[in-house]
Amino acid sequence: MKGLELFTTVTYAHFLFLSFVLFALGVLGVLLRRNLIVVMMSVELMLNAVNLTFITFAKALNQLDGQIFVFFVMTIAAAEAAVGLAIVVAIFKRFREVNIRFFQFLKG
Amino acid sequence: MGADFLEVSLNALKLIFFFLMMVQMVPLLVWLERRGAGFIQDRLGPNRVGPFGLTQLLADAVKFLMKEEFIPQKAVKFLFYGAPIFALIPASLALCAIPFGPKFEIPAFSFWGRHWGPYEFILQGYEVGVGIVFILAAASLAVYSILMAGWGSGNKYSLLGAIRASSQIISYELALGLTIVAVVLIYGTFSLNEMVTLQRGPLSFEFFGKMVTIDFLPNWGIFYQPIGAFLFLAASFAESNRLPFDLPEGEAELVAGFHTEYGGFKMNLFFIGEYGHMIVASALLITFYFGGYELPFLTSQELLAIYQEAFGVGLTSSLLNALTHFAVFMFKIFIVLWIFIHVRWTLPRFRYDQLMELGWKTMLPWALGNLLLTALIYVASKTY
Amino acid sequence: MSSELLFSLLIFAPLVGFAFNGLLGKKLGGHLYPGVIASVASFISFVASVGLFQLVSEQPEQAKYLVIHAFDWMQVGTFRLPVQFLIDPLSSIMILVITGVGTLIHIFSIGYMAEDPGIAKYFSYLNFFLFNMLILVTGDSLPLLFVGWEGVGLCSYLLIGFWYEDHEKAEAGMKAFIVNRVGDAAFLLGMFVLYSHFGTLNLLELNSLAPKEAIWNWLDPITIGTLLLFVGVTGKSAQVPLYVWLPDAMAGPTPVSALIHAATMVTAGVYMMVRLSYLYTAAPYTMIVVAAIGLLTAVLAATMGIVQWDIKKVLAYSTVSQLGYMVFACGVGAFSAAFFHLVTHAFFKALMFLGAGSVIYGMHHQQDIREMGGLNKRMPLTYWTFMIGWLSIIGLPPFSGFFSKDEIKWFALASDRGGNWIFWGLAWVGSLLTTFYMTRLMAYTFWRDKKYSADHQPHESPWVMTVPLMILAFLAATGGFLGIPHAIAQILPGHPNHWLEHWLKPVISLPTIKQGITVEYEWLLMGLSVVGSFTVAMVTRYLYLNRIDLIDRTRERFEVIHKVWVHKYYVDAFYQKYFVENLVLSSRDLWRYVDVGVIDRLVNKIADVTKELGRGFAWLQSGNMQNYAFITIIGLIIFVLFLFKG
Amino acid sequence: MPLPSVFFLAGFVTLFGFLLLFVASKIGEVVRDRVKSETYECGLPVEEKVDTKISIKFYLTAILFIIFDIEIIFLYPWAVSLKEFLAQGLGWYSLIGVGIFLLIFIFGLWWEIKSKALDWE
Amino acid sequence: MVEALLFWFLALVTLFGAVAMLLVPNPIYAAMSLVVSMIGISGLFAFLGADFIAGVQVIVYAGAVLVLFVMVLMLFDLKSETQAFSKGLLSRIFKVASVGFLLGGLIGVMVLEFSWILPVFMQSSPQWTMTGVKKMAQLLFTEYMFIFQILGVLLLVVAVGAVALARSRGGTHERA
Repeated sequence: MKGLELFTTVTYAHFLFLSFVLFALGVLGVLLRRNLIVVMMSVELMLNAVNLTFITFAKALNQLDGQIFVFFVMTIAAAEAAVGLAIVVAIFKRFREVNIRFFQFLKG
Repeated sequence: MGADFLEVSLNALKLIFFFLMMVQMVPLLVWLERRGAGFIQDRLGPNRVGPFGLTQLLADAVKFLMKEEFIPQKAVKFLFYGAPIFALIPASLALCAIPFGPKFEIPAFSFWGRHWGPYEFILQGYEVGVGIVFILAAASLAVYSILMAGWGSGNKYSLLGAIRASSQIISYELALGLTIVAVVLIYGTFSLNEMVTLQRGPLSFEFFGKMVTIDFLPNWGIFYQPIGAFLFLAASFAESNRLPFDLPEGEAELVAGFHTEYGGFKMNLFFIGEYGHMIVASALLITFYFGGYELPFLTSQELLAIYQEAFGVGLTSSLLNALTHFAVFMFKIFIVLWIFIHVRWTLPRFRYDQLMELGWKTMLPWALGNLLLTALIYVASKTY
Repeated sequence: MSSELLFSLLIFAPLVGFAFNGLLGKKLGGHLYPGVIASVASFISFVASVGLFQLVSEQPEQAKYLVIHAFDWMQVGTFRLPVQFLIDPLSSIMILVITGVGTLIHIFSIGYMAEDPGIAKYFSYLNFFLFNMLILVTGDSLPLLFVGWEGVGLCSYLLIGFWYEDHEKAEAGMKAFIVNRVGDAAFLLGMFVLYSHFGTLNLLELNSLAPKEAIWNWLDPITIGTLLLFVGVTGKSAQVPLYVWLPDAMAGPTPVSALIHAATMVTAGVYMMVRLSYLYTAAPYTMIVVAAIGLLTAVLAATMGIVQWDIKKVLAYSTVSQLGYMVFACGVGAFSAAFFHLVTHAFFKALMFLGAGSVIYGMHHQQDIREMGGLNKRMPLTYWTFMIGWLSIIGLPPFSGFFSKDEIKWFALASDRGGNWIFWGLAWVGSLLTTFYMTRLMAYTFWRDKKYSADHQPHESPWVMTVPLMILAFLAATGGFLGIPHAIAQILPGHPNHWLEHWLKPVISLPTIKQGITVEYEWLLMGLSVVGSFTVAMVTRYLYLNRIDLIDRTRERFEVIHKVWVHKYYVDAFYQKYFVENLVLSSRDLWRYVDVGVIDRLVNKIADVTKELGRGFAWLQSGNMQNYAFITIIGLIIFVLFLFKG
Repeated sequence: MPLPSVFFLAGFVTLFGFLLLFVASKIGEVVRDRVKSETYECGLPVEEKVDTKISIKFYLTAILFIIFDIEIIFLYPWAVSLKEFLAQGLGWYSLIGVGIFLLIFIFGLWWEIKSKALDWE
Repeated sequence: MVEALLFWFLALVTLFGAVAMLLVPNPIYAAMSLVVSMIGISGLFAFLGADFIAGVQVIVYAGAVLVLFVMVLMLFDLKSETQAFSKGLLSRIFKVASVGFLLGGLIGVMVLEFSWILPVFMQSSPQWTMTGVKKMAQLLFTEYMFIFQILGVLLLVVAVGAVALARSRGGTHERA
């Protein structure tokens, strides 16, 4: 598989590649962004990248367990977002700060 | 989208047709609303332009187009312009997933020296397997246009209105979702087309091992889900920001909600979006509870047979059949839309706290109860 | 109903009762609810065991058991430990006894513990005990049995120290616990030995794998394993030399003594040996040890029982003595007789303990028999039921004790697995001693003139306490008909066979009668026992009621022996001097030199090093989440690199 | 899912809206005015700092919406395949399983109502 | 060919959203870019035949989670982020380089495993979709029933915890 065929035929590897790239972008967001809320969004992106791999493998292996796991991951992600944002907002209300560097003072 | 050029282009035309239909229904509805309001309030309403004032809205549209394109200083230009455009998308995506009529066939023919077809078309933008989920997903995007508008205007009243509107929409989405779960439970499918198919013929169901058939009633969902239908109607009022739930636009408190700063054609697009939601809601109500495009006592196959007897098997009869059902569906939709309009001019508006508490403390528990009851009766009647 | 359902009822009813009383009992308030709930739970369990018994009896003769598989506990290599339960003739009788007697004792406790503030706790423990005991007797492998074994030990500890405000009582609980640990350690070792030899710990498999021929070898793993298990038995079933905890265990509430320290838990060791009868018969040296220890216990405990003044202590030594009989019976291979005695003993000893409880209750918690007397008038129901227990334990026909004890004595002589005249003689003497001290107890408690002060008017117990007494009295009176001796059966119309022996035949190893011992011997032994017991009872009664001076004089004459008996052969003192004190001393030395000198220094050093290291690495915990994430990512990269290898 | 159709439609709608707005902006007469382009806040002078004191309730509503929304979504697969469960004789099993889930759901709702998290004073 | 076009379109949309989220300084725009990315991923799910999951993806992520994000960002006016990225050129280079290394490693592993280079065929007939959903439901409510219940409890805990947190005034110490 080479040349133009790489673009005209879609393979599972394409999806995996895409999900790797998305994951890497999410990691970069986590590592580089300073706004805590954006960091949380980057985490969501990472989770989605993993979801994409799950779905790809579910299709490739013809097993629906992957889809169920995506379901679960979504639930966890939503729960994480709800609680995480609640914490961020609680801190923001008090300290007016969402910079991730600020949170290092919480290490105790 | 299709196997060959013709099918692809026909399908594309179909989609455009459905979208334009939605857009074109808006002036009609506004006219209906204003005339209706007039009659309800013992006035005449618009009656000067054209017969019965029917072309009034055409004139309005022209006026909208002529308006000055205006943008406030503090607005975020991208969001400010994006919001009204984006407002159209959820409604049109959802509308195109609703079946408006049965399938019709174009038999094979030769044209331009090659063979085409046969084709099978359906009076529906596109057929989605997980229809309801698709529509819910599309509808859940509607919040963004509101938030974009509210934030993009750079006006705190707009923002306040946007937050209130989106809070309201998501609150009622829960009750709506639960009601739909009960519907899904009854039909056992997500596909709207299948739902319509299942509602054909006289009312008949299996009840504790016996088949019960009631000939004088159609097999419509309303008879299985009476509470659900009412809850759905109420929730869709709130979802489409209609009175008595039009709090986001409460003039007294919020000037005009999230579109305070909007005017001219942008405002018109919001209008189209909102009426589009209304149309989608009524179409869904019809599809879930009132038999979709089907006639009450005559299934589409029977009607097709009648047509085929009269016009012979072929394009004519199947197209006629489809168009008849399209008309039936539109008729039903207009009845529901009239209910929307009528309610608007009958009931007073809620206060915001009442609205939210109604959503969370009344609608949600009722929808839950409805679901539990449905599930219990369903399982019990099928196992014993 | 399926066996699974019945079995879960059996097991979970007490567990639910335990949880309910333990969690909510105190909240409910009232002194009635916890008892009623616990009793109902126990009764449900009893009903379930009746059902299981029925199911077992419906099984075909070749496979007369039910196996209930719950789940797999663990699997380590080839060692697979399923949590599986076995209901066979043996355990079906056992669960009947446990739940039946247990229910009666629960009901009795409603009255006895009515005034206690910790009643909910009490009943939750009691239910939990039932649960563990049921696990013990139904578990189909030694580890599972051991789970129940430890569980009942825990409950016993909790219930002995139930009134933990009293320091002595709390210590009694600890003593029971610690002494049992010695036995349990040996039990575990025995399990290891058996597993390494047989490769399984399943009870049925162990029995079927046991060699058919006896192995006369002290160093054979079977001998060692069974001996080690037997050390566990001496702990749990209070045999010499580990019996010392049982008399102290009387610190607990009396119904507890009845249930745990007489009827059920202490018989667990006997049950275990009966369970592994084929294994034990394969190890004749073990059998000799078992028989000797059992007989020694039976006689020594009886002698100590003679000099006790506490009504419960007397019964406790009697229990130790009777347990000695059971163990002895196992030792001579008469497992069915041992089990028979286990059942009848459960009836009459529970009866007597509950009777004692009733007396204590009536006497306003007075336990010294010297302060009693003349209670037969004030507490007629208690008196008559106690009387049946007495008749039963001294072995007068047709009460149950006669049948079971006589069978043991018969096998003491006639078993081809080591029966002889010496065994029989000692057993006979032991039974006469039993008669003596039990009659003494009767005389002091009931027959003598009243000794209590006027402001301590004893009163009859309420019906929740007397009804269980009456039911148990009925059982103690008739329980013996489960196993009518062959000699008697031959002259009875219809020749009823020894039902229990017949019932147990599929699961346990039965002894054969020695050559040359005929039915006439059996009649002779029976006669000697009955006549001996009767005479001793009459003489004792006469002496204690009319010629108490003779008793006193005898005591003064044999002051030395008396002193030895009162001091329990100085066993406790011995332990105190050579184990406990040494332990304390050596612990102190250990603490002083090893702990402070070596370990503490080492630990401090490690702590210092860690602190230094921590200071060095502290920059890593900067609180900057992005750095943490970065470190995680580096870990991920390393993981990905590993993927390349595979 | 007929993805091409969906994206075609979405694209068409966007284009449509964009074109209309473009045309409107070309046709309409534009009169720039400083006051007109100020933020309209009922004619009152605009306060510079938009220090929105918006009730925390809105945000709480959104959080609770997420949670309940997911719980409802979990019901969809069950509802749609209840017929299949019944056919396999798993009707009651699945109903009880979902019933427990719904009980937890109802308990959550009840708690929210009781703790006045849903009250708008 | 249509499939390839569709895939590349979706992939570009997704990547565009993700990159925009990473680079746009204003968090509100970042959130909206993430919405675009989510919709793209949902499309990819649908491409892979998981239509129901695709719908749920939009409903949950775009319709609920990110609405919450956007709402919070708007409510608390968090747009005034002076510095979008963390400081330190060296550490930034180091981080980007290691992420690149990670990506390279992942792709390397995938390339070594040739079995994934198989063409994907889209299946989109409505009946096929519904069968897939029902199969998934069968699995979810039998094999994964316990996890499903646990998630119910988790959501309850989250609901309670979020309410408690939202009401708290934030922090336990006095403001330094």
